[in-house]
Amino acid sequence: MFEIIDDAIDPMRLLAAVGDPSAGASVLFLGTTRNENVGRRVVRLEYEAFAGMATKEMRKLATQARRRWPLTRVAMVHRIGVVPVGESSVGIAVSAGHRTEAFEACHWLIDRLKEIVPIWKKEHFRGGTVWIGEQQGGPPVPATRSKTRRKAVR
Amino acid sequence: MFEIIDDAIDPMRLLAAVGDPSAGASVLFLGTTRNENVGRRVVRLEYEAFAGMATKEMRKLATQARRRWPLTRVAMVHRIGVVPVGESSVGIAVSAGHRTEAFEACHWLIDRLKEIVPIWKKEHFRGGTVWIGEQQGGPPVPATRSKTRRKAVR
Amino acid sequence: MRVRLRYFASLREALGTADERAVRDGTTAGALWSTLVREHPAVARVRVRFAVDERYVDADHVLADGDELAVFPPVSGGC
Amino acid sequence: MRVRLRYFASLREALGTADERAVRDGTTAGALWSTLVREHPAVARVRVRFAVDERYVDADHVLADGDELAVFPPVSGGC
Repeated sequence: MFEIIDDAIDPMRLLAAVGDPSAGASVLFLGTTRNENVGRRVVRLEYEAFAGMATKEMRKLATQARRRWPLTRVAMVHRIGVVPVGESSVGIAVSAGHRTEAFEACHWLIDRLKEIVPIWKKEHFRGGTVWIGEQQGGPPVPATRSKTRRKAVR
Repeated sequence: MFEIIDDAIDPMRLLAAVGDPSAGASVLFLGTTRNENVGRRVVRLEYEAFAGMATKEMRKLATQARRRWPLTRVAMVHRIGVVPVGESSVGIAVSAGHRTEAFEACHWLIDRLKEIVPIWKKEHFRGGTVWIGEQQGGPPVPATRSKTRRKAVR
Repeated sequence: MRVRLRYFASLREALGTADERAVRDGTTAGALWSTLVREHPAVARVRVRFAVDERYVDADHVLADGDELAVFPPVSGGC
Repeated sequence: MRVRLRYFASLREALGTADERAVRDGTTAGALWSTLVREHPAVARVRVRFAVDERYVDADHVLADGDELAVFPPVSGGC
């Protein structure tokens, strides 16, 4: 199960997707919109994906993880569109014979997903918006100047 | 939420127990009866707990984890009685501002739970039973000799 | 003085769920267990831990009248 | 030959969702992007990555007729 979806993530679907009689451990990671980021009051996050490529890249990551660890099953889902505070944007479930592999692989998968899967996050905070990952070199710009954001940030 | 229960673990209850607007990451661990253990065909596991002390020890572990990592919430539940293959005996959920803490603390909690919380597991495998943790010094004994198991194992 | 005993897992199967013993003042958890092992040599091989009133204690913990001494084989919770 | 372009996130906001360009044979992804940056200097600061037909490629990847070149600002999926 490797999906880009536009509604709420169902943790039970992820867990069911990795259930297996040979699995002794399942680890589920949920990444959730939190109400604060580097001192900004976060109102909501908004995600955009290159969906076809994103699911392909998620499958590739799962294949790579299986080469590194003896895993039973892997499932990954990412939500796009608006994700309010307290709701999850990403869910990754990994099952394995033993727990250490499941923990390590799940942690590795979310780290790699953030580095490589073509998904972008726009943070709506109290006072403005910012595309995360592009803010190096300057602070995010208030909403009133958002049309000239790129110049101001440079 | 720190509980010893005698029916199925509900992952959604664990996740709900650690939900919080300030949490950016939730990690859920489920330990599940697998169909094989050190070459034995496992039919079911059976758990027994010193329930009052077990929940106290789980709370203590959560307190220790909070000292080591900045966590938002912790929930732990262990099932007792018969746990068939594919069903979960233990569930631990941890939420935190950021994912690394949530992964590390969840992994640490299950490691420590297995070392310290007064719960015991009897494995029913094809051909016999064994209390896990006591089998050093000899192989588990076939069912037909189970009345003299202790002597035989010595 | 009197001390209640609780057993679990393989010890419960060998010795029963609970027991009660009269012991002398100053008796430690470990000393009481040694007495019990002499009565039930089959449990001698078990590496035990002790808890009094739901807290782990060392073998040299001195028992008090009315204590509940729980004797544990190696724990194996989890999965 | 013709190449389709796809933009995402801040680049989509600056340049639109998609575009199409006529390019010379042998044009690389990086060279085409340089041309586009000259037209739209506001996007010059963005560290970009390229994908052709839904696979990551390097800047020196030579485009073929009918390719879809996707230009990505730094990804930031997850949480």
